[in-house]
Amino acid sequence: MSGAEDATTRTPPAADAATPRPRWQVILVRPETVTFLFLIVATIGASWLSPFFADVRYILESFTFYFEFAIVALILTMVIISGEIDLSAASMMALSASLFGVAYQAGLGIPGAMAVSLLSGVLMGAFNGFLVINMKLPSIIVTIGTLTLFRGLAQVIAGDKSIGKFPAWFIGIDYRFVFDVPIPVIVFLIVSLILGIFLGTSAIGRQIYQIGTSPIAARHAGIRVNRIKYGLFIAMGLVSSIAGLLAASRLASVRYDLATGGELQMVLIVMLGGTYIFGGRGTILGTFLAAWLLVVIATGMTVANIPINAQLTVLGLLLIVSIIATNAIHVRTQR
Amino acid sequence: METATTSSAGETVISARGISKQFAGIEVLRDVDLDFRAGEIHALVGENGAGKSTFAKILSGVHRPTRGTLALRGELVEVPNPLTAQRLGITLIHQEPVSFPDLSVAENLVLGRDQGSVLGRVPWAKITRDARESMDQLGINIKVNVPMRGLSIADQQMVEIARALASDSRLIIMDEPTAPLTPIEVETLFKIVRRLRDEGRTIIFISHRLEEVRALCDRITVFRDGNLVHTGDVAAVDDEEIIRLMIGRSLKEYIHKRRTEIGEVALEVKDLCLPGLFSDISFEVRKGEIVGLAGLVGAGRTDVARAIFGITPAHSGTIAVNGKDIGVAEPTEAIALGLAFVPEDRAAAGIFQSLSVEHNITAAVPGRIAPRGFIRHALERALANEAVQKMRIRLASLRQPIGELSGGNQQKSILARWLLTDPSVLIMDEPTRGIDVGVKSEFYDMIGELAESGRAILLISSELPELLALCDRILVMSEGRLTADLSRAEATQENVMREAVPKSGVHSPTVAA
Amino acid sequence: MFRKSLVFGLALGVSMASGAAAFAQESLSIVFVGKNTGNPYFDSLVQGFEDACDVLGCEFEFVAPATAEATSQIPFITAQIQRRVDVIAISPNSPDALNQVLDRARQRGILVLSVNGDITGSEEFRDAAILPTDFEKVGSDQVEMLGSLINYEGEIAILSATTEAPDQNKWIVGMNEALENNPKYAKMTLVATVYGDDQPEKSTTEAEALLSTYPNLRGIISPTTVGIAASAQVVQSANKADQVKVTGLGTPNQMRPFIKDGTVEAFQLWSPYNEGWLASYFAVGLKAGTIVNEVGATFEVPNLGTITINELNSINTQAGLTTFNADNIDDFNF
Amino acid sequence: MNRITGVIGALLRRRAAGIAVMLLIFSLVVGLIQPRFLTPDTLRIVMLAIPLIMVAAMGQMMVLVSRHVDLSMGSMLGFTAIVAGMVFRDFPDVPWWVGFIVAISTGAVLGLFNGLVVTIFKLPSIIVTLGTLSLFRGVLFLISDARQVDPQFIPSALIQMSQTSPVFGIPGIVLIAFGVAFLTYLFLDHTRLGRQIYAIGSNPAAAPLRGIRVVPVTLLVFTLSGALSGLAGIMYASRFGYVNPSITGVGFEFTVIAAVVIGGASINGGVGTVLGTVLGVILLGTVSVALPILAVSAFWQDAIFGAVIVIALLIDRSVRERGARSVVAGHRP
Repeated sequence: MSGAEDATTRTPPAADAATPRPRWQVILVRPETVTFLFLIVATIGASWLSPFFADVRYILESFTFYFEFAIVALILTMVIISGEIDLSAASMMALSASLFGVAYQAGLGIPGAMAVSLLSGVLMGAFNGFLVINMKLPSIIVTIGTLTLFRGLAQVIAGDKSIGKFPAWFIGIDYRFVFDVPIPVIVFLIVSLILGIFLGTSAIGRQIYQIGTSPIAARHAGIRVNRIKYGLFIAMGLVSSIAGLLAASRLASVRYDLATGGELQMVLIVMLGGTYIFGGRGTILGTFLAAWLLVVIATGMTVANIPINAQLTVLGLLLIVSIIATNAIHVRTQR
Repeated sequence: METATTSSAGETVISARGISKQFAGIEVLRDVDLDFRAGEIHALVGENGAGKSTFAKILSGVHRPTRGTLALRGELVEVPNPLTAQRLGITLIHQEPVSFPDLSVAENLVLGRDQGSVLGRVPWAKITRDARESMDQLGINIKVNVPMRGLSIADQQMVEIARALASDSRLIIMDEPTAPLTPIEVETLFKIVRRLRDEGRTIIFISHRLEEVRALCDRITVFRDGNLVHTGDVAAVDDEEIIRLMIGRSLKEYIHKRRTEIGEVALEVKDLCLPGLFSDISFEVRKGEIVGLAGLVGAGRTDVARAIFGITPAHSGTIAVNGKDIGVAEPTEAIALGLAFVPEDRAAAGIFQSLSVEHNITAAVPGRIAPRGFIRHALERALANEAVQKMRIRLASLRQPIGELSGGNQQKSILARWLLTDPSVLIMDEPTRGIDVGVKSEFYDMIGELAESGRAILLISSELPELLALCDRILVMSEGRLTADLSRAEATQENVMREAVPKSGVHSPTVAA
Repeated sequence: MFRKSLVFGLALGVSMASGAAAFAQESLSIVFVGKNTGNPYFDSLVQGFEDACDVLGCEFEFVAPATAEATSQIPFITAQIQRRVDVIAISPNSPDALNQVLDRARQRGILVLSVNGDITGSEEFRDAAILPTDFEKVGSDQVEMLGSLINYEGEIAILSATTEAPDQNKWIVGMNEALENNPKYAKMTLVATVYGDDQPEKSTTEAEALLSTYPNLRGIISPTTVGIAASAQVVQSANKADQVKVTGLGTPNQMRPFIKDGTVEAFQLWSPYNEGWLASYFAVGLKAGTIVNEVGATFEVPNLGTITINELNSINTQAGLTTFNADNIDDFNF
Repeated sequence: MNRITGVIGALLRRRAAGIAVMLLIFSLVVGLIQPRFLTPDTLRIVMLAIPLIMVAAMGQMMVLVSRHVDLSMGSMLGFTAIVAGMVFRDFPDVPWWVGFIVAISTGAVLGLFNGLVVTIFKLPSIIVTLGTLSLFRGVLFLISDARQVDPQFIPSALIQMSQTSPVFGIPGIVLIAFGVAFLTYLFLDHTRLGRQIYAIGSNPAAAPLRGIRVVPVTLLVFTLSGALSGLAGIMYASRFGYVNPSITGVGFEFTVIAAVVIGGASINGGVGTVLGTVLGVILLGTVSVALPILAVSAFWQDAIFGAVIVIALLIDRSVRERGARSVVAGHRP
């Protein structure tokens, strides 16, 4: 009906032989490459800002503060690639962690409390999935609603007290090392590797991209769109509750305000990694790099004692710029 | 029915000279010279993609011509946008009514027509009064203060016409206005159109249906492949000639000649119902058989196909493939049972526009490219390559986004996708829509070959000649019901159309998709 | 993709190798980690640190996260450890979430002081606490203050911060004990204790509900700066200043207009300035060896006189609360 | 079955009536449990609790009608309130009304910025305003040097607007809120521009075909949303008497969105009425006032607001079942 369609449908045979762009160009304008370059620039910049920055131990240690968001961002990447979004993850972290704390206090023991927490994550994810898939509501507004709802429930369940006194073996995951590398860093590396391979080479990974490119065409091609999306939302809930548990271990306590505003950081990581906000494009590698980029930027500014005022501005600006930039790159390479 | 009068020698209202249009470097309209006269109904006919709609859109300011000029009563004019067109007295009534579903009928009538300051007060009382008046003028009974959302397509179409009248347009272009209408509504529309002509206005009537053209229009212009191939009085050409002009050759060339026997039942549909869309659909398609499914837009053909394939499953009834009863709730299951479906809306439901040809072709066979859940690229490449060769898909690289291919090659890729699943039943919904004439014949051959190889084919098409040439049998649907099952010998253009037009006189079911 | 991450690791390693060597320390460096930015209370506290460091020749810096959420201070503390500062003074946002990172700081030989609030129950994770006053007495002082305003009779209510705020809860316990045990307050009845979460909107709504639910209410104690301002505002807009007396803990700048127009007759607080001042002297003295960090030990601080280290190594800057009223409020600016 | 759903649909479509009934039932139930609730005093408290939300809700409703959403309202409120407060602090002689001009115009600039990013880069407004939510907050920290504007600097004339006024004793900010609602009604229902906003939200693709200039109108809608957030900002200074960079306006956007979606504005654009929104705001305000009177913990408030958003979305869906409309289509360009 539109002009563009007329054009594609009526292309004379001669126009078929358009040459694809050269390979170097394909690699160079990939958003991940941009993220990687940013990472190098940020590392150099941070080292220049503060002499205390360039210390592998310190950077690895600082990573543990963002680790929970980073690991959720990996799944969020897949959700956004599939054309949806989930802004409720930080609230799911808080609610599942609060449930964990309350269950532990109620005498369930750590394994029982962990089971409660993980189950709650699955249920919350399924609830989001239900609203988005069965009720056909836009995920972005649904998860804004559940963001408020889950956080509110966390407050109702846990009040505003800090629930702690977990056994020693449970706490301090960020301060256990394997070859001088904190365990969270290793976990993040392994999870990134697994998800990277999954998304990049598995049949379901491929289908996630296809769903994000065109959910209707995906359904017509026999791809189980709803099932995969449900899976992603549930994975989101599950990883959020895992992140909540990791935070509980790191902080040795939980509170309803855990990870407040974390959704913004998660989206920031995914956007910085070059995932396309409209779905269909993005990689785990990009998100992996972006997590480090965020750590380098935030840590660099903190250790240079740059006031938080400036830090907030930089991060806000970064989010807007990264969305605009990845959007521009994807629109350019679309044709 | 009043017979069409030959051209009343009205003055030329608008004249196009050398109008050409390119999209992305591809010429879709070439040097069109055409005059429209006051007080005539002028038919524009041609196959899909012949350029008639593009031409109409240039006249109404939706597109701007790449070359060429328009003159209104002898004066050169620029029509950069629809609003200017409106001010010049040119209105395009789109095939699918362009409306604002949340606004009232009355407001839809005035929107974009009212001049004056944007901060000016909206004269609600006058708007409502005027709206009632124009409805009365048209002799239609539509409440003007209800939201557009609740109206049937036909009523929305009428509102569009009322809008054109209210804006006092001298040139009204109607793009396939009768497609969703019942005969009674068509008659009402025709009366209105004739009255408009008698008032000295010019009506451009774009249609597929030659009998409508014959009943209504004074002159006819035929487009083919972006060229104007004929203009003249309707009375001066016969249908055969018009068809020949439209497709450039005689249809008889395409006729599928059967070489093998028709086998056992491959697809059996019984008492399929989906309230609001279709009911009591029963038919069967045999191995090696090509069965056509004809009907007007909105008759429920596509809905039946979608139900069989599990996209919007039916509420009741059974579907059996190769004798096995199945309850299809998901396309995935349908595919596993040997069904394949080429959807009507290729751009939205067929291809993954920005993904590579390779990924498009292998989309339905994850099991074959990823035997253990992980994709083996060599395997995928080999499968895709083989399909490209077999289907003679013309492309620069397998990694090329499929959106860069021509419509025909996109459609071949979709067909290639399904052949990888080795389906026993292939359902095709308007497979040749928007495809070059040259590629079309290639497609007809392919459909024939597919049937020869023992597959059952259900072919939905609005191009009757296509169905008549290809099919062994033709099923006809009207208002959500099967009205006829015609053998090749019985099927003629007239027979099919007679069964296709609604009998009830009420509004045709609204199209859900 | 993982080839790329390897490259990244290498790049990081290279940039690290050129990293900085330890910086020679010239003078004592003190960092104060506030609860959050934009909290006016800390402006005055920071001033105390700065002035003391001007005198003592120490280096002082103030950092604070954007929100008072439990975990938000952790990156800041870690950064200070990395900067190898000598003293970390902190107003903790959580009584227990900071334990591990504070432990790490102390392992590196950094002196950790909890200032203005304590990590109750986790005292072993800091070296000492600098508290503005003896928190055990705050509750009874506040009851006395309100009692004096309402002739020791009538219904009263408490509008606190959050239900779990440790300091406020300690004070509320003190208030309840005073009301029950002291015959002087026999005619005062506590009708409600409500929580405004230290949010202006919620505090205002809660205060309004108090007025509406208890028509005979005579007084509100709000031991939190957001709460007392909200209570005063509500009483002011309801024109009930004569009937309902508001008091509690607030800052002079926040309460000045209400004192001026008579909505609030008197309220209390301590001197946050002195907390910073005392903390600096304590830290410098401890590092120099002139002060011993033992319960019962004493030391001299200019302007504050002799200071004693109390149980659990907690130190108070002043014995009782300072009362602000129309007579003295203009002497204070914080 | 069709007829029954038709009846329910018709009832639900009369959203304003529905909310009014809900408001009545809710008040009666609360009144049964706690008779003190049904006093004129409660009305006064509710009226004082809603003006900020009401003013911002008018802006948010227009944004929703145009098929966008503005998540940055809380930060815009804080930003404008701080800027106005700083003007009062640093120029003690300026009259109170200058604060209004400063706050509203600052808000308009911020809103325009949102609009420009959305229209120029063709990005979904929800993501853009999620970004500016933190960006504006960051800049507001920077310009205010993270310092609170204390009550002593807020002109008493401004404070008085939140107190009993000569006009039937109704506080000024309440009058302003209802005035803004009335003006919004006139604008949306009785001017061509207002109707164009509905047209854009109802069918963005068709709007240009009817000569509606989508970009300028969209910019205007975001600018108005900013300006009204600014008005809410100065009203905040009036109501609470001080402005704090880290407290003022935090989480405000969720309350406003909750009020607007209860009021019947659709996230799919094209639908939303001033009356419905006003009632939605009053309902939400009544709930938040009823909680402390019922001695329900304030902890429930966020959970209730969240549930209310989700339920309102479900009602919106059931009223406007859009058949096969794609789930994702909503946030694609």
